[in-house]
Amino acid sequence: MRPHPRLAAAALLPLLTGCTGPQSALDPQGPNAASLAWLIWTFTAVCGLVWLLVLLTVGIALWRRRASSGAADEPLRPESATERRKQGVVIGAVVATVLIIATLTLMSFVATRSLTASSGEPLTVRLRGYQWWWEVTYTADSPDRFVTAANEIRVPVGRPVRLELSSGDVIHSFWVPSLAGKQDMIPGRDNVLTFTAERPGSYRAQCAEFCGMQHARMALVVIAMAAPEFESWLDAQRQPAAEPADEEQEAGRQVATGKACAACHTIRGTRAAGTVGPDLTHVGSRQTIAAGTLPTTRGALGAWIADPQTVKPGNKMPMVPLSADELRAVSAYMAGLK
Amino acid sequence: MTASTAGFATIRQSDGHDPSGGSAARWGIVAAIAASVGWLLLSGTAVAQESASGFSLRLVGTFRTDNPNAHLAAPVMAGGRLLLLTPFPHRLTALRLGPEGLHPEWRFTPETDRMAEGTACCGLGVRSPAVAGGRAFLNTADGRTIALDAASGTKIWEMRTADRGSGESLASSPLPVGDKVLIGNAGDDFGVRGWLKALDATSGATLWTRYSTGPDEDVGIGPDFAPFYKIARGRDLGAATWPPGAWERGGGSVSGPLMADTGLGLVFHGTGRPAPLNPDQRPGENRWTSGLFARDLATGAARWFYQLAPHDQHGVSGTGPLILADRDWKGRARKLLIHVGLNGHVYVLDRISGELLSAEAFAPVNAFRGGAAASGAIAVAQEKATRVGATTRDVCPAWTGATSSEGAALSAETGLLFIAAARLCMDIEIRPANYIRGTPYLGANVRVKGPPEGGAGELVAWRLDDARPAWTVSEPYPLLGGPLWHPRGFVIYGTLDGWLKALDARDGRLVWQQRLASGVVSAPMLVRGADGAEYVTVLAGRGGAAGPAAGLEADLRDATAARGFGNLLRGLSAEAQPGGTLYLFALP
Amino acid sequence: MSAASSPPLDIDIRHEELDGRLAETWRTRPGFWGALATVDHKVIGRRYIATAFVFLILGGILALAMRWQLARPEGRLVSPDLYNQIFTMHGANMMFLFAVPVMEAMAVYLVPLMLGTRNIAFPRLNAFSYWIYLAGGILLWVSFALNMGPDIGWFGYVPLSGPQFSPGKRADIWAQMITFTEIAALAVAVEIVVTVFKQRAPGMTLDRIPLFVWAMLVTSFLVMLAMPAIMVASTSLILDRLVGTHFYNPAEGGDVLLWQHLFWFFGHPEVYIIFLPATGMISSMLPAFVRRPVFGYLPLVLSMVTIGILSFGLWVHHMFTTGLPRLGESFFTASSMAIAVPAGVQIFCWIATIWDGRPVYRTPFLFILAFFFTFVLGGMTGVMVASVPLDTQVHDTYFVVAHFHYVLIGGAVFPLMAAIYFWYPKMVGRMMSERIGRWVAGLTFVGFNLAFFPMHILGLQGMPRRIYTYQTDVPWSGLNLFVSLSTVILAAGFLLFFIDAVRSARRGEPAGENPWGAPSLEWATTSPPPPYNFARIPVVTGRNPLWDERGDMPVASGLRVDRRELLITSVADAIPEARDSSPRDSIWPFWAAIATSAMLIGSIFSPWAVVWGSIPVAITLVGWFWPKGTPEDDA
Amino acid sequence: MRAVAIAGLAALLAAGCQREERDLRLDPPVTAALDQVAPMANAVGGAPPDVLGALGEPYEGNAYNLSEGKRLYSWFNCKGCHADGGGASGPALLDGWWRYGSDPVSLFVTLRDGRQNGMPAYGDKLTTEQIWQLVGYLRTVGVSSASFAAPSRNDEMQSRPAENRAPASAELGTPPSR
Repeated sequence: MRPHPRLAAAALLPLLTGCTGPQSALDPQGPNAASLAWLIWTFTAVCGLVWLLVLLTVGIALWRRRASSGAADEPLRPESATERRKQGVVIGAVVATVLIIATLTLMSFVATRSLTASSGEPLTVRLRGYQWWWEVTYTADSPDRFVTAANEIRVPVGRPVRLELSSGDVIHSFWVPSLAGKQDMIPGRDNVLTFTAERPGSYRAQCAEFCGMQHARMALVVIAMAAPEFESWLDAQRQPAAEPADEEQEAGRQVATGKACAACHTIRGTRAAGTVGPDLTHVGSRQTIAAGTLPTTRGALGAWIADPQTVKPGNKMPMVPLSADELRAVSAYMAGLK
Repeated sequence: MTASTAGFATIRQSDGHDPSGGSAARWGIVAAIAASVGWLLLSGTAVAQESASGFSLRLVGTFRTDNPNAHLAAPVMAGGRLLLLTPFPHRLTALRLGPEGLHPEWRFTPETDRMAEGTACCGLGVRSPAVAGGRAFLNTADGRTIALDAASGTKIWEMRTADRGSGESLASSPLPVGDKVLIGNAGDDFGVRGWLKALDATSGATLWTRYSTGPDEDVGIGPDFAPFYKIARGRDLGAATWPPGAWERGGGSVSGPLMADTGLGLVFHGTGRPAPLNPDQRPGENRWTSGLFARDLATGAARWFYQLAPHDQHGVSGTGPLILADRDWKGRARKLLIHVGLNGHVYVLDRISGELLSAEAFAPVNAFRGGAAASGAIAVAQEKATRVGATTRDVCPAWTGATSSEGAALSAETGLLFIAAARLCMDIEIRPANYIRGTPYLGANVRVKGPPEGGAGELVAWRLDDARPAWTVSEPYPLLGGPLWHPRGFVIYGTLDGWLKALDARDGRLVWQQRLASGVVSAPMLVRGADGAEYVTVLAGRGGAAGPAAGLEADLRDATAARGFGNLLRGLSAEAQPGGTLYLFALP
Repeated sequence: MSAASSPPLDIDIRHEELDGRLAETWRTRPGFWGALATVDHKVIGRRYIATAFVFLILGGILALAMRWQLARPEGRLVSPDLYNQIFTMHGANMMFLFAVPVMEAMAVYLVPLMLGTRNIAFPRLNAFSYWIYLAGGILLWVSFALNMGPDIGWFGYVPLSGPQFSPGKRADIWAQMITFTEIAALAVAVEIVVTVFKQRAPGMTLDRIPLFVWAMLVTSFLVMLAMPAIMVASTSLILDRLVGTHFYNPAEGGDVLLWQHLFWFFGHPEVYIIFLPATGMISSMLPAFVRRPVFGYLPLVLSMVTIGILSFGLWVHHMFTTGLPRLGESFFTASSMAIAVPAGVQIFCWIATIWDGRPVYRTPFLFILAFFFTFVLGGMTGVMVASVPLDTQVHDTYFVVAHFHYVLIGGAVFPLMAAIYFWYPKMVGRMMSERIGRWVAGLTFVGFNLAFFPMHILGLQGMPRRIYTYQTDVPWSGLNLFVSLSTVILAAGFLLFFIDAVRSARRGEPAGENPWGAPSLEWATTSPPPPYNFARIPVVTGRNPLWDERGDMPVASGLRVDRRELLITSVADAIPEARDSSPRDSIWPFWAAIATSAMLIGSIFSPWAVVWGSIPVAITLVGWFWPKGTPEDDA
Repeated sequence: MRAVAIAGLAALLAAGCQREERDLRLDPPVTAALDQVAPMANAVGGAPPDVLGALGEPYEGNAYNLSEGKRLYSWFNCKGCHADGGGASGPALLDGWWRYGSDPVSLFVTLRDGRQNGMPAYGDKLTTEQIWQLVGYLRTVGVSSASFAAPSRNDEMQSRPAENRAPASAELGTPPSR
């Protein structure tokens, strides 16, 4: 736990870091998040002003000069005239409160209405939460063009995305602050979240409802791409898994389809068709593995496969005993599944 | 006939033993008596039978199989011998029959792969062998097709036609046509891919294989394919109506009867349900599962297809009984294909064009709304649609089907279709299914139950022409075997609780019944013995679609035991024991 | 009351003798068993308060552990499993074992004194309540020590807390701990309502009741209406887990959102169960430090009642992201915002009270000022989270963590600290140190704001709640480190406070009857008060009895001294109606609590424990209510 | 009475420690040792690995391991053949009388290597630890007296009393709709 100079510097500038970041509600990248950010700033301004006014009044009440009357310790007996005057002021303050509250309520109501409205033919993506990863299914007009992936959502810029949220076990909550507010994924219920990304980029999302031991490591990335790029990416995802490029990868495929891996994971185009773990057909093309825990590199894949319970204690992937060669081969194969 | 009709009248007044007409309490007493009589019968010393009409089948012989599994295969005649194929591990016994009873002549015991017990369909039972050209062809539960010399039992060839390791098995009878033998596979529960194969009858070599899912080339869809309904037209629908790769393990097995019309040069077969049961894991119409194919007998090329349940949510497949009939339909002579659907409807199709002429329910159905005949597609009732993680209650019919694949017989001249019906409903909860090769690929929890009004079984006499029942006889347990219609005007069928019954075909009145040693899940057969006399054979031995729930192994405290039958059959085990016995009755 | 053997009445006895006679009648017997058997509301109240503060310390240590873990990304101080237990324990402990009990404990101690009566109503139930509370607390903490601590969050959402996803007994322990604390809280609530309605000093009409008592009255009604919801919820959870019922199983027709509705129907009033007593404390303390009666007695009472009623109408704002119908959500936005109005009325009345008062800057007043600063800020963020669209961004983030700590620490703990400094002399007889007190106020105020304000920003930066760690690729490490360091300041403040409290018990300056020159009745007796509270029952003629009566206070008399008697007065006008006996000490409430605890703990493991366990409970209850032939026990 | 209550409580709590431990990662040598069962010649019965005892029988009374076993039971399709213990194409498990032995070693061998009459081998689909978790779970299915650590019901359709309610002691219901 060596102190890190950059962290210390960041600690001194808390307010400067407040507005940006890959997962910030105040760094909106889509109309929904933008109107929410505007709402946050407005509420903050109004509420902050009220707060300052109240404190100012308390300050004045404390330090204003008073006519000294009577013994210092003797309790005052309020005069009815001043009491009545104060009564008027208090009533005025209450009326002002009511007005402010009513205005804020109305604003929030209008904002709700505008969030639910969207224009254009949306891209429908099914997102299903599991302990502790996300299954992403891109729908299409024909089921054979559906794509099932995991822990990463790619969306075209400028087109509304309709996320159909569900859960396979406990309650999760999908939250990508840069693009939209959060929406829960509840067993036995179907929720929908619609958002649009306005600029290309990758936006971090995270599970926002406590869902068990690895709640902290249940993140995903929303990657917004230009529409044509997105379409070609989606076409690539529709293809079965890439053939091994060399002998090592071929050996890796033998391991992946012959060992316990295949009982949980699908690699389309091979015998591996398990459905209880994430689809690995194009795992090498994703930015992260294990729901945002590690970057997708060959080394990280190796570390993860070798000992998942140390990287992410409690997750449902067991430590499958592999020899060093098998481990090298299978991580090479996985990294090659672009 | 007149005399027996008079006899019927006396039954109704004097006899309290009629289970369909009697009160529940009376029936209970009778069942108790019969159970003890059944026990006596097991020890081979006495036979209980009841007849007040003078009509009576006379028991002339029995043959014990010593096999506890589902005896689905009614024996077939081959050159004066009865060929009896007992369930897995199989043994084929040739029995000579005559007035003095049944006498084994020779036995054939195929090699067996005991591991098939874990994957074989239908309670380890296989439907009857087929005999043609002096050869007997049989399918085994561990995936072999074997040709024998029907006279001597000498093996001619043996082929491994189904891949046991993937959960594939064989369940239906082979269909020898000309120089070919057609066979279909089973294994929807394991996510196998359904196929129909043509083997060379002489060598056993595979001539062609036509799959139920996948690209057109695999399915045998080519220029000759002309389905009546537009919905079935398109390129590679067997793959395009599935998520990527899902058709490779998409079910659609050909585990029902195969029916050939040599005149038209067509073979008709149903396809099984899509796999897994979880419809969420296979969005799309899931062609060509849960439907009916007409294929060219010579090439296997598809001619037409009618899908009974696109995107089948309730697991009712298209493997019900198929009957060919040339009849007058609405004033026009037509070649009909009658399909008694496991989804509880009698379908009447034009077997040349594949046009649906009628589809009406013969069993309790609430999962579908009517109107199939008009649009060509059945509509799922929204309130009975299934959902992941939620239990849809009281869905009728149950996924085990409203009848079984030999569950219907047609009386052509009267236009009555006799259906051994299972009036079943289910509570079904869709769960995620994990695909591991060679292990079940199901994705649902199911409790099967009878309809609320009682009577889980029924023998239905169905008037084909106006699509409604003429009469019905209620049974406490689902009928999993089939009826035998005899031209002399009676219907014979066996029940799961071990009764063999004969009804008057005109009004369904019970004319005779007898307690057997076990429940019946096969159809009684009419055979002509070497002496020229007619006999009725009945094979008792519980199992079948109910699986081990009807046998010894299931523990019925689990409501989902034995595909959900556990829930229904609590209380049955006291009434009839498993174990196979073949009965031979002489007709009066 | 026959003339022949006329019982000794207080009017017949000389003043000097009276104290001795009353003390003999009301005292707690010495020794271990006497301590277990006591039903004196002051003894039980002190125990209750001390126990609650012990739980505060334990919960605070957990908070420090969490801050240590979160100070750096990828922290490795605790495992995820332990962290989940820790944050669950922290929340459950602070809500169920500290905040609610400590407020009720203050009431147990103060309400009878403020009302001028000799003991709380149902004193044996009061003793039972404490033992049950203690047992619940011990159950939770012993389980935690044995690695059986609940790990499902203090809200215990199903299905995570349900039978499938929480193996073992962790969730059951949490659910049953709730049963313990709710039994205790319901018992106290009933006692307070009856005490307030029937045992007020003569002349204390409804509009003369001290505001803290009003607050506790409203709170007690909240407790009685809200707590059953959570008991139903937690009991059905245990049934689901143990017996296999399907209350929360969507596959068999149950509903997971049912839990959230039930929980928050309790959970939101819970906040006001904690906050209302604190506002009552402010209203009761403020006059002493601005040297004038509180402004707006009636609006203050009405706003407390309004808050109490409204608090049942806004539970859904905890569920804005669950996808409920939009119209319903808008309604709950409106009601959640509306509660700001009565809260505002209170603030305005207090400011108006200060306006032309003469501020006396003693430690309790400093805490009251800290309360203004923090609570109003927490209220403002409360308005923000009440907005549905805004809540979708901040719900379940550190913004909410900051918000409710501002409300709960700013709105309840600061007033509580003020109250401890204020009433400590009454309870102990000695003053706490003013010098240390100023340090405590300063450190806690600064430490609190430095620790919790940045959490608002962290929340907006996307940091979710209840995460055991975060990765280096998110820019949260700087603020988290800052927060964690600031926690040390806050902890130092609390440490000083506890040191001072312990030290002052021995070495503090003697306090005298009324060290603050405060107006309410509890200051009309000695510090600490005698077992019988008042030698003669005071008669009240105004809202501020000790200020209104310049000379001696009028008293009522005619109560017997040879047995425990108190005066029953009418509900509205407090006109004396009857003398009633008050139960003597009894060991049976203790045994009953032991038996009940055994039954409740056993019922985690087997439903039959309810059957077998109710036998000892019945025996102890028979002992509790066994008639002794003396009128006071028959009563 | 109090002494008994305290002693009982202490016993419960002591049992709690072992029951609630969540050992998420076994060291590879331990896993390898767990694989060292010594079955009898007919592959029924035999000596369990020594390491089990050294670990404190973690698959007998540990709630977390048992619940993991229950999860694996449905994830790996045991349900498809054995239903919820009632059996289907595979034999019933509820009665606790099993073809190839119901002791841990027999079960372990059954799961790992499969059995001749159709039980597939799971040795290449599950890790050794997972097989032991399943063994522990299966042994809670066929018992007629429940343990406190046994799993409770799943959020699924009701099929029978859950493992913590001793399903094997359940009464057989009456047949519906007769």
